[in-house]
Amino acid sequence: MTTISKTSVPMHEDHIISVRSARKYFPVQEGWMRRVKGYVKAVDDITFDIRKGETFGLVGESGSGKSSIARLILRAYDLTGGEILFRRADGSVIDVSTLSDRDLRDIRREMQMIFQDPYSSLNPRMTLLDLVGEPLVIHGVGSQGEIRDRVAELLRLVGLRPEYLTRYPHAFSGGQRQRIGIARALALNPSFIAADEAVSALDVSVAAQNINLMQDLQEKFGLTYLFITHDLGMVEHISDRIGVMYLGRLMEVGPTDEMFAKPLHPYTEALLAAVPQPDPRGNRARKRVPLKGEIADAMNIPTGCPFHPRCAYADAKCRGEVPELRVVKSGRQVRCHHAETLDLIGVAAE
Amino acid sequence: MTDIHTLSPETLLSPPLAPKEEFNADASYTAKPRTLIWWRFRKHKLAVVSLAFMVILGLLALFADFMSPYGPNTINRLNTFAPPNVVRVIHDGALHRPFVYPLKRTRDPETARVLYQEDRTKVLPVEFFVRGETYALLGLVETNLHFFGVNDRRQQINLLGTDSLGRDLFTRLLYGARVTLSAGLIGVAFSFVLGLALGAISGYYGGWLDAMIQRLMEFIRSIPTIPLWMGLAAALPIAWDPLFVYVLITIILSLIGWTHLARVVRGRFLSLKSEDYVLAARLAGASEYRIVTRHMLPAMTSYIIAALTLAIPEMILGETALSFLGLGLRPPVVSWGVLLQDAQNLRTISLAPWLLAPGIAVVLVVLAFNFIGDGLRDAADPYGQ
Amino acid sequence: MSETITKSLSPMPQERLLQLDNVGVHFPTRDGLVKAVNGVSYHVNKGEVLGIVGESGSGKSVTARSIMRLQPKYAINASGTIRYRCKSGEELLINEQDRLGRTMRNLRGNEIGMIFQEPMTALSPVHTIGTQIMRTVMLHRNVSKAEARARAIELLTKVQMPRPNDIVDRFPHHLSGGMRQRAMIALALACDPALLIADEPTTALDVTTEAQILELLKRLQDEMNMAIVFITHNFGVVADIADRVAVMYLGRVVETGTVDEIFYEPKHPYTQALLQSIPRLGRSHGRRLRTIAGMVPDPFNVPTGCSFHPRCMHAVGGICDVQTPEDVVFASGQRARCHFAGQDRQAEAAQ
Amino acid sequence: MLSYIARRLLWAIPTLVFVSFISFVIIQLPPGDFVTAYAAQLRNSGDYITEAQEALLRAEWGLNDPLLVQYWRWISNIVLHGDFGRSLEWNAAVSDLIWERLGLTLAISTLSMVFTWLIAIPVGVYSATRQYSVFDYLFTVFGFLGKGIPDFLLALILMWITFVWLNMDVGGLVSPQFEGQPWDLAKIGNMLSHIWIPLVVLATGGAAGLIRVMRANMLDELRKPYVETAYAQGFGERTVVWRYPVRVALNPFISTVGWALPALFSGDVITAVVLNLPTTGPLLLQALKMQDMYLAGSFILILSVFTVIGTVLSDILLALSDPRIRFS
Repeated sequence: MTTISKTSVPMHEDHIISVRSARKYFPVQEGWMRRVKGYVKAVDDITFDIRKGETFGLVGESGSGKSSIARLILRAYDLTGGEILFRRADGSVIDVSTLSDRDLRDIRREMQMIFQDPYSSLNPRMTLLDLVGEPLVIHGVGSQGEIRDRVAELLRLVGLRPEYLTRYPHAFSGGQRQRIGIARALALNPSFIAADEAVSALDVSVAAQNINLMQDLQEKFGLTYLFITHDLGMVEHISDRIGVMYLGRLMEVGPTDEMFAKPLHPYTEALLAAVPQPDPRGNRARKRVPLKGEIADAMNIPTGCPFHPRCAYADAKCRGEVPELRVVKSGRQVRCHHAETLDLIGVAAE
Repeated sequence: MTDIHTLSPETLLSPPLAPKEEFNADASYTAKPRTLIWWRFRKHKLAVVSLAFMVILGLLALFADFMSPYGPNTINRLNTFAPPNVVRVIHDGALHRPFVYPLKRTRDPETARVLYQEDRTKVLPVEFFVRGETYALLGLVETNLHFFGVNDRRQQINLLGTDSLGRDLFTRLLYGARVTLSAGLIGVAFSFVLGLALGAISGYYGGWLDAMIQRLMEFIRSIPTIPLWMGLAAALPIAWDPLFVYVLITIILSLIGWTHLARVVRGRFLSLKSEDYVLAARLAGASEYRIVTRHMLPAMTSYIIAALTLAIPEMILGETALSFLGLGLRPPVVSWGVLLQDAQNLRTISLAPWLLAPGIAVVLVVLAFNFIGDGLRDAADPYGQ
Repeated sequence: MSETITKSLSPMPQERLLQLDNVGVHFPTRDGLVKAVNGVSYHVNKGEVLGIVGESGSGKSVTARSIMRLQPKYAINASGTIRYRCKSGEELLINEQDRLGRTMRNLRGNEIGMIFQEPMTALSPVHTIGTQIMRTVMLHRNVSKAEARARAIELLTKVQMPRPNDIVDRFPHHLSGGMRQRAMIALALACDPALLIADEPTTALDVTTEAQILELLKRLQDEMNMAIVFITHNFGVVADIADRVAVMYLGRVVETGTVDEIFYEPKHPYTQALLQSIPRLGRSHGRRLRTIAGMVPDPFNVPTGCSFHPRCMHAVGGICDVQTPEDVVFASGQRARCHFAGQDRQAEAAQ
Repeated sequence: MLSYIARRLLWAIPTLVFVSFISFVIIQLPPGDFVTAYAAQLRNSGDYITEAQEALLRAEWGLNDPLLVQYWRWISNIVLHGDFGRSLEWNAAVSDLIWERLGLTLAISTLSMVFTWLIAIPVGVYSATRQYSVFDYLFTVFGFLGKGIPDFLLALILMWITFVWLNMDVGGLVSPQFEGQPWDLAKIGNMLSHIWIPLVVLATGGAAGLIRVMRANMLDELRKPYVETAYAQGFGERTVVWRYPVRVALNPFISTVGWALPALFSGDVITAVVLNLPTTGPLLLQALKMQDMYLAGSFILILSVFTVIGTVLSDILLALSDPRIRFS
């Protein structure tokens, strides 16, 4: 197994994931013989790290490429370019994007995913025992009896009765199914879990239950989460650090508190301003100016800064030059030419 | 549904009136997918009746030699175009064991045609387990036992009448069912193999392979079915062994039918490929083989079975039509299409309308398969809304 | 006939546009009768935005559809009255009308407009935006085709559609989600309705587009002095747009009040619990979310007494699980359907 | 749009080449060839030709050439000269034999298709909007029966019924006494008394299937939110149903319009044999049985060409009627 990819700077020892200049272009095919007529740059030059034991939040509008990143890290897609480093439990570092199929299987014990749709992510034709036990069976962990015990334990862990082993998913509500998905993801004791819109499909009261469960599990097992969502309230609640995506690029990365209190990128500011708060007086006091226009077509990304057509602060430089993601203050990165000069408004912490 | 009890601290302070946890053991929660499909299928009354009908017909066809009173090619010159016998239970106003009236033959002085009339004075009781022609049951046991018949050497029981050579139509119908039904099943099996293979490749791998297969299917669909069948069937030399011709005919039928199946299979594969649970299995480290066999195939089987069931009647209709036209199976093979050849001519039909009986059988079987297919299709996804 | 019934009801106040009293809508299904809406009462005054919030299965959409008489044919209107004040000033008993009759048809699209959750599928895919608006205008107003087209362009301009002259001839699939929702709004406003029913109009949209649509609705509501019934499951959205709020749970309105009352002085334990379970920007980082125990019961087994009692931290045995609570009306006009609404022990717990 | 049509038409060319090749291969499939059959025919009439003469004939007609050469000769004659070759059995140019019959086939097919549509669309819409009503059940039963009864059986039964009850033989296009007579009112009247059977047979088979398709499409469409939107605009039920969902539900229908024609051609073959109509069907059957290769091959080719044209036509119609398809 390759320990370290040839080009890269060594990984910081606190980091568990290091995404470096990752790119994913999907070909757009057309016509009768599937001619490629262009590329959708779902992920373009993305670089960020996730620290061990933290929750890294990824926010952005639909089509910003946030789900693709999770799938790239887990190698559900192959990278078009760049590399993704992962620190294994034994401390060795591997490049996920170049792993062979056999090594990949091995690595999947350590990284798992929780899906958005609790209905389509569980095979309706399998019992809980088969569903939650499948990763164990695949990796040949234990005898049948041991697997059964382990599944029962996992179910108990996520707050489901072990007697449910023989049931099929259709016997459960959306929130419960999401817990089954969590139990399945935990089966092999992973160190890293990507949660893709894990609570977006649930009702408010149930979402809160599951978020609490995820936090408890993180504490208990020292898990690292990549938490992907479009809900800024939720991402603020759960994340230690946050990345903001727009049109396949990271616009800003930083610690949650600092970023939300004082964003560095106009897009972050606009996103925060757009969130309607359950606070009528606050809403009336806040003069909200909605962001104009809509996210561009991913096949036709604007030149220069991709956000410039919607940005209130854009000038000629923004139209012409693509800004780099750069460190502005310690721990904060931003992809904006004018980050230093802008004085942007966030949400005041209470 | 069921109750939740979380390990979150605040729910340790559970609401004062929260219901005591009860283990709600609804049978449907633990029922296997197959069971759920069967429960749903059961609600489709017509389909269930049709299924029963087909099972009975299948058994009749399988044991045709035992169930029929005569041999399929036994000629009786004295009994041509005999009308069907009616099985009765009342004789002279009194209840009687099942019987038929014997037929009296007279000759029309002008047309010299034989006319039949029931002789109401005599009774010909229907006997069970009678001795008759010798045959090999299932090709194994040599016997001459027949399920029913009459003990009279001069009289016959012809439930559906006889044809121009005096052969018993009921007997021939049962033997014909063997050929016609099996032609449908074998034809579907051929197109299933083709359709499944190409549809799966197309849907699973996608890309240019998919594009190629799609184009191929378009080509095949641009060929008018019946003329093509006719052309291919006409190309089969008369001299060939009837059994061989039979296999070739089913292959010809399936050549057209597979495109529909391939489309169904491809569509299922495409939609399943994008299901989250398939990705979930992949992320759990499942091999391609496991993903296909454990996750994709089980989810498609019920759809494929429904599509197959709906394809069988097409094959049966195809065989019947070809044989009817004289391009498919030929005598001495007995199939429903071959039997219907006798009913091509208006004069014959008006003389012996019972010769259309195989046509009725075709209609019933086609309808039955359609109903079963409909029922299966409705039940195929027991987890849908 | 409708007159005699109207007489037995006390007339609506002049400023009242719409009033629902004890409305019940049931659906017979294979597994039993679903009481989707079970005695809902609320009202909307002229030019006011009433927000209706609730989790899935609370019956908020079904109630809104019964205002338009748009429920499926097999729905049973089990109880209650729906009254609407027409532009002429007359009171109309909507629940007495034939769902396909002339009166309802005149009301729909003309006096009451409606916009839906899925802008992707709520517009006809085979007609241009212009055609769809023009047809509605020509249905309710005696205008020529050219006038209707001019009106369509005017409406598209009004909803701030970019390039209205071009969009008018486009098909819905050419537009983005936000633009489709704008087209939908233009369609609903075609005949200057006095009431707009908006059923989760921003749920399928991104936050930034949602903010645009909310701003647009607020501005249009102001300009046209139109009343809006705004249905959503998002408390933030309701806080942003509504003047008054009705909170629904399991086919009932559990609490109504002004938006400030609901958000700052909720009286019903369900409202209180729900508000605490929402993460808020700038407030909740690192804190644990409060949750509501259990989950929404399935509609076939609605709990007895107060339907919230199995999940309520303040439920009292012998009362909450037996008696169906009535509205407790507060001096301000706020109402809560709870046996103990406004009583101390509950206020404490809410802290 | 234009480029779409152009692409679609271009695509039809390889399809046509493929189809014509298949047709040619099919007619070459039977063992022996034209000369073998010719010699056999001569022997039957008491005449004979020597092996040398046979070889000479083979050389003259180029039957020893490779398949591709023969194919090229056959197809180039058709394309360049409109020459479909000669029929052995009829001893006449194929083109003389088929055009009149093709015309009649086309007339019967078109008429029955019009009937099919006139029946199927309103009935399908009715069944969907009044789901589970008495008439919906009746139409469903009709649909199943229509699907279950083979065309030829229906034709036989209708013929038999008219023969028994009206004592009329409705086989053939006209009664025997009119055959070869010039067309006059009496003959046309006689033809009308015959032609209804093939029309009923073909239209029943087609309508039964289409009713079910239309009903299913409509049920899908009626559930879509845009129907609710239309109601919310204040349109009456009839307007809503016919203007919106019917318009969308017809799209898959339109895509079958081009298919319907060749399908009817195909269906017509068997019906026409039973009813003894002077259309293409019986001639094709006869040609196939007699291994009359050029005649049979030309038939299959022409029918296939109709199918390909029909498909192209459908695709273009579909693109015109459904704006969503145009640019994809």
